[in-house]
Amino acid sequence: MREVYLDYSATTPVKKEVLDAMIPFFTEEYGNPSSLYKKGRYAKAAISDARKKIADLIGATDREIIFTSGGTEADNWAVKGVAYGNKHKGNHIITTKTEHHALLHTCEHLAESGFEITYLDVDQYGMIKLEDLKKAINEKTILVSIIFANNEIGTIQPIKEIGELTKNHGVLFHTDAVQALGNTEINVKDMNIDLLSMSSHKIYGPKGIGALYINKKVKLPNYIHGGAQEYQKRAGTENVPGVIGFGKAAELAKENMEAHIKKLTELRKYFIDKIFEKIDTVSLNGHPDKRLPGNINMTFSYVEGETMLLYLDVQGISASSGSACSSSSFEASHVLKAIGIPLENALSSIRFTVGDFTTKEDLDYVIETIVTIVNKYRKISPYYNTKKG
Amino acid sequence: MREVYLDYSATTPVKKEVLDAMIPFFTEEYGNPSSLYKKGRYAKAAISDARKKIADLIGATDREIIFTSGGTEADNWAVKGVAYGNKHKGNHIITTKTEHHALLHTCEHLAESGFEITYLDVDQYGMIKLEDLKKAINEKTILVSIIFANNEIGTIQPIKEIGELTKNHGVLFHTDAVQALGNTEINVKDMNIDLLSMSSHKIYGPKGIGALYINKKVKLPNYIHGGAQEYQKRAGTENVPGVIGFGKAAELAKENMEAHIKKLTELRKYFIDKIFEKIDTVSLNGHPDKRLPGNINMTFSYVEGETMLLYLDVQGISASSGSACSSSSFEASHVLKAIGIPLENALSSIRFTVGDFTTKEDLDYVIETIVTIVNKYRKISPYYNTKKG
Amino acid sequence: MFNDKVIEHFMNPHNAGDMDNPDAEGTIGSPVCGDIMQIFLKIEDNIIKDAKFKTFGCGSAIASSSVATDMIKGKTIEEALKVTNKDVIDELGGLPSQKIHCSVLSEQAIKTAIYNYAKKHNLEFEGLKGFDPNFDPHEHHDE
Amino acid sequence: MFNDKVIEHFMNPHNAGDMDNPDAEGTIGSPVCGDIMQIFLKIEDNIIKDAKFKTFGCGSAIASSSVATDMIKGKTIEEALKVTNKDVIDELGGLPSQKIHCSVLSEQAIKTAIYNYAKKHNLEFEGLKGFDPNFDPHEHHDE
Ligand SMILES: Cc1ncc(COP(=O)(O)O)c(C=O)c1O
Ligand SMILES: Cc1ncc(COP(=O)(O)O)c(C=O)c1O
Repeated sequence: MREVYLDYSATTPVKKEVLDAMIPFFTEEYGNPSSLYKKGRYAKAAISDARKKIADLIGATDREIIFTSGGTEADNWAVKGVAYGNKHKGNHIITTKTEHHALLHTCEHLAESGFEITYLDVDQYGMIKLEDLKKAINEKTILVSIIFANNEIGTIQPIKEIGELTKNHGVLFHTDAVQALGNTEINVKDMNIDLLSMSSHKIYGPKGIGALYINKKVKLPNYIHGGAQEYQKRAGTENVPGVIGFGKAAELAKENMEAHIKKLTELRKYFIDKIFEKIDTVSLNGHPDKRLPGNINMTFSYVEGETMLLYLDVQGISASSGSACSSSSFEASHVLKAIGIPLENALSSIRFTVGDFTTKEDLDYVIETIVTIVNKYRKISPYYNTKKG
Repeated sequence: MREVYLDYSATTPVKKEVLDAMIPFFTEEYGNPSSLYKKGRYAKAAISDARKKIADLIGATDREIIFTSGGTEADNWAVKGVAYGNKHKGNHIITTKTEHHALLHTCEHLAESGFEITYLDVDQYGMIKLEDLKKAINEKTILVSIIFANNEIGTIQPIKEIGELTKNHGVLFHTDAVQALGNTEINVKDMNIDLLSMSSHKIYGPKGIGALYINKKVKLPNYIHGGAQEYQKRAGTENVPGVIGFGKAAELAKENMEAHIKKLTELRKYFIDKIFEKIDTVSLNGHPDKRLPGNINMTFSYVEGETMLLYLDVQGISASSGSACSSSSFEASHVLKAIGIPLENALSSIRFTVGDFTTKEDLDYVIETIVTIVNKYRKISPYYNTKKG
Repeated sequence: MFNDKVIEHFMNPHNAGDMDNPDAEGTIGSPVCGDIMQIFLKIEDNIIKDAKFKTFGCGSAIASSSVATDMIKGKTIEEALKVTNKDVIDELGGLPSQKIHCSVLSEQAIKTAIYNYAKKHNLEFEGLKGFDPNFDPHEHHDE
Repeated sequence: MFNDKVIEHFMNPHNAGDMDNPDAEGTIGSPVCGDIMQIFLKIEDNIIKDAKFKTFGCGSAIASSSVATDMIKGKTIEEALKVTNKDVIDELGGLPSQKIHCSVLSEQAIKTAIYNYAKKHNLEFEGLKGFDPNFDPHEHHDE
């Protein structure tokens, strides 16, 4: 049976070149980068090299890149770090209703200890309004944290404009760029970004490694204390193979960015057009163009999402109902709710995310399968008949 | 030139079997364990399997094992978690003067926000006295955190007795078992351990993955917020290959424990005996028997440690001055200070740690080299002549 | 996660779809809870001659209904009322614990259809004693 | 970390060891700061005829002293006083930034020896102006 992976936003396979770069660091070049001897220095130099590649991908300098265990840790660190480090200045944080759980649950945690969180609304496409943001900033605001590109619906926020605004108001700006990385131009200096979260496993690197960009002017308290690693900003023996893999993945992402975006955008358009052609009563969620090149989030009304995913799975197709973190419990997505999708449609929405290894033939197979599913299960859907019959 | 790695306490090479177990999870079985489809379920099942192996190594149940990014994160989580979660009960934490920096710097951080830390003294061998511990516990004490086996001098604490004591006093007991794991019997139930930190890269597993054992009766607030991974206790996409590697390493550690301990103990004794035989004015730091099987920490008086390490390095030999995390800055070790070693002797102390790939021939080469170094640099040491000449 | 029998019934459900002029109909659930289950019955001489279902619900709900409708066909009403969600699960060869409520859904839908039938015809059935048509399976399932 | 020349001087230091009846001796550092450097000089007619050093110090201190003693041999005292740690580093082909203080140590030890010599013989040297024998290189190096 054909196997088609269409969940590149949940995670990506590690590219062969990336794995090849990592391999020596497991069994041969296993030195601890903090060690003074040759093996240690070799590992340390390799880390510096990887750091530079990641810095290059976002227009930062290498000392501004601090490795973490992933995007989640980076989000936790950025937001809690600014919060705890700026208590004397204020207790107000602004974010959006469409953040990843790593951000939302961190904010909820902070709310329990006295921080005030404003969750900005978004429009039908998932876009925040700059006016809303401007209005929300007050003299107690210490941080604005807005997701660069949404993981469920792919909407890309006006980051440069937000950076301009926060800069003018003297408020720190963090963005969760886990999904955006490698999929759209990022330049932290042009965009006035103070803190930016990244994760390796979304750009064909290994899982369990990520990074936080910390603008050199920003003093962020440490979150994980211990040894003197990472310029004394993040303790713990470095995940050397992970760092090397992330570095290689970042290098490839930079080299391939243009072709990657072009290819994914084409595949996305192809898929969406075909679906609209073949199935009635479907809709696309998120912004028509200002979205991640590989993101397709559609509502197949009258067909329950989990049914669809299960059928796809049986046919060898991997897709998801939104964020992977919550897909074990099939609940309506907070993001779809925020863009005003009614519950039954939210429960009929599926996210397909294409990637570097996706082919048109894969998509044809998936489209065909979707048509079968929709026909089959709409027939036995109480709503469909009621409304159509 | 011969290459001899004698820094197994800093980090270990990944064993071939471990890497082989990990490989499929990079490029083939790359599914996100939170995903509902086949690839996701496969990864999830593999994680469960690894979790079980780690639980088995320490006599825990699998749900009590929560993966972290390493020993440092586990230490941070355990200590800060208990501290923040038990503020209403008290603000007193007891630890020792010979903890790893992951613990010490975490405690210093807590001290800044109002927690009171008692740092227990140790005797000349690095042992705490149970009497001291008993006396230190008061009605505000919420946590006792004592390192299982010391990373610099290898001393193994009377963990079972400490567990007995803390249990009788109703105080939580955390131990940093990063060095002890696989090197001495650990049974969290017999030993009444509530929280225990582990790290994969010290037992021939990959870097960047560790775990915290949390006794099922203990309610520990989360430290990294976000998705619902790890029974909703630790958010972030799981480092699947890392987890699998750690699991395999734990399995091997359990299988080989007896032979491993026997072999390392023999190598250690061989090394120490030869050194005593060939060089005057040397001493062994740490406890004569209650120590990690592979740990050798010796003072070669009148020879400066960094000189020695550099010479060894040039000869292809990797050793360290103590903990890897601080070895980039050659400072006198807090552990050697705590056992009463005068500064000049602390600066003349070297840690050699043998491991599964060490041979007697390796040690002969190292011993020979040490004799050369000591003869050569003692001759030009101002102290040596003064005292001996 | 699911065994082959569940998958088979999910992908090729028996008795799925509309029924012309059913003697009994029962609907349970609502869009708000994410699942809706509808059962149609043909009843003759106290015997369930035919059963059909429609659902907007997950795969386990579909498989459960497929099996449940199979099981009650040809049975008397009293016999049909004795078919529990446990029987449905056994017939399916097991369901994951977080999917137990789906089997409850189909049991309840059948009971609701019979309840409506009893009301319409002023009948009483032993097996409906204590049955509450507004029962919400989501509040009762244990995970 | 270290270049070959540093390693060579570290492993086979020139002028290391004791000197019988030195004309001048200078010690700098102490066990407390972890480094100690001792310099012995033979001086004849204002010229440094021989120089030796002993140290309990790291590899860069040894290499620096090896080079520094080489450099001052045959020089007049005034010339020797002009040899700076910068000259020593240049001669070594560079030192890592956190090791700069080691080269300072050897410069200071030589100056201290000459300072002691000057005191003993009641001499004054232009190059010792402002020199403080209690100078601690650890407080001044920048990393
Ligand atoms: C937008 C976003 N933020 C954060 C994360 C978390 O990153 P990680 O899985 O590396 O912890 C993810 C993906 O899981 C994501 O999509
Ligand atoms: C005793 C001890 N605790 C904690 C750690 C930190 O573990 P990790 O390197 O996995 O962060 C180490 C080693 O680095 C250690 O030896």
